[in-house]
Amino acid sequence: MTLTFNNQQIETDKQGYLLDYQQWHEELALLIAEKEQLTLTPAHWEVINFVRNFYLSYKKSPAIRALTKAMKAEFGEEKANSRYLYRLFPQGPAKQATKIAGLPKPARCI
Amino acid sequence: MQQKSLAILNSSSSFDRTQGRDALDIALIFGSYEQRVALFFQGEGVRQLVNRQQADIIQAKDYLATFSALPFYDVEEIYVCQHSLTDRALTTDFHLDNVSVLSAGDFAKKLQQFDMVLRF
Amino acid sequence: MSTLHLMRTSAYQQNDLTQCLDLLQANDAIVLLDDGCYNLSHHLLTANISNPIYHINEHAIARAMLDQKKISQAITLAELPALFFTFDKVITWQ
Amino acid sequence: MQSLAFIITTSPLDNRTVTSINLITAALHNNIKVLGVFFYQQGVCNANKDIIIASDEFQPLKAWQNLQQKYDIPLHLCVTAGEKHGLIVEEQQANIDDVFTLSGLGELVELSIQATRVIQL
Repeated sequence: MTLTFNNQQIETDKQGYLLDYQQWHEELALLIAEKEQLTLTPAHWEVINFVRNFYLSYKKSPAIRALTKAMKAEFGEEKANSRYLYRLFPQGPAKQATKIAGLPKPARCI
Repeated sequence: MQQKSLAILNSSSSFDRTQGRDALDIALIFGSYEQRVALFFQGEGVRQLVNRQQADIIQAKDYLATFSALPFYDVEEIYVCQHSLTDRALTTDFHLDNVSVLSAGDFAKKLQQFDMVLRF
Repeated sequence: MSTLHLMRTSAYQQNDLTQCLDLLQANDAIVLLDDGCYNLSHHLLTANISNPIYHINEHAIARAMLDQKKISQAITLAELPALFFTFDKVITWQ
Repeated sequence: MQSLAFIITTSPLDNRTVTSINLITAALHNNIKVLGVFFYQQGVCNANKDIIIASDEFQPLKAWQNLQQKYDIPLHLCVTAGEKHGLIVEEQQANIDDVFTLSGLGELVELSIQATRVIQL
């Protein structure tokens, strides 16, 4: 599977996750989000950038609990809950935010 | 939820088969389920803590970087056996903070405090 | 607190037994099964360990291993599950 | 009531797997409740129904099938390990025998909490 961006072919897996996270950039994120039928707001970007930085630091896409706990330290209580995150990413923040952030699909069991 | 405390005894070196990674995944999931989890490093397992390893050079997944995220999974206890370090001429120059270095005797006693032990 | 140690490897090949003995506490016991039965002749065990040692009889016989120094009590694999509950936990060395 | 849960990490070709199956059977014969078996690491290969072993050798899959059918013990397979070992293709149980159930590691947590003792093999 591939995504086409500026006549450039970007490889993805069957579910649309980038095969090489280093190919990611913000405009590509917009394209992936469009396929997910999401219009990105600053609130979405906050999470996407957070998830991406989490991955770059720890080499692991965070599961929901770890994500909320880590976000709590940075953004405070009101954004650090799964209800808030599910409202932004209805298909699941771990699955959807990592996909838009250009990261590998999180392991299903963690 | 009921509680059962888990000690994970790591005895394999950093890139020995998939031992370290598989142990870490278990730690993360037990932590996510709000169970008390501790990581113990004994024997060759202590090599997983050594600072400045570069997994990417040998195309290995850098799962050691994930250790620093353990607090987000509520895994706060990390113990290493001093005797195993000394045996290998290793210092306490680790790639993460909050590692408790215990004498062989204290290491064994600490392990006893847990309900269940899995070894990798 | 007490631990039952299931030893499945030979100390002639790996150092699991050494590590196990480093952790061994007064109320612990060791069960030798599979290749762990080769430890029946190993000096680490024959040199004054006061903890109970068991071995799985059929596993030792299969490997032509004899408990020549009488350091261990032979049990069958069928007797092992009941032992799990007489200790607080079980650690497997493999 | 005393209960056990087992974690199997050894390949079906490893003689230690025979030991594990005999041990689980022995527990059941002694009226010890076995809450489930969780297959992890190489252990997931025990679920591969396409493994062919000469008829004069031990048949691990047959033994697992017997255990599951006779005693109704859940046999859980770690999804991620299953994927890595080629047992799951496009979210389908490609070559996994029917007696096994696909589970996440969360199932291992549940088993661990419930069982009196967890035995890693």
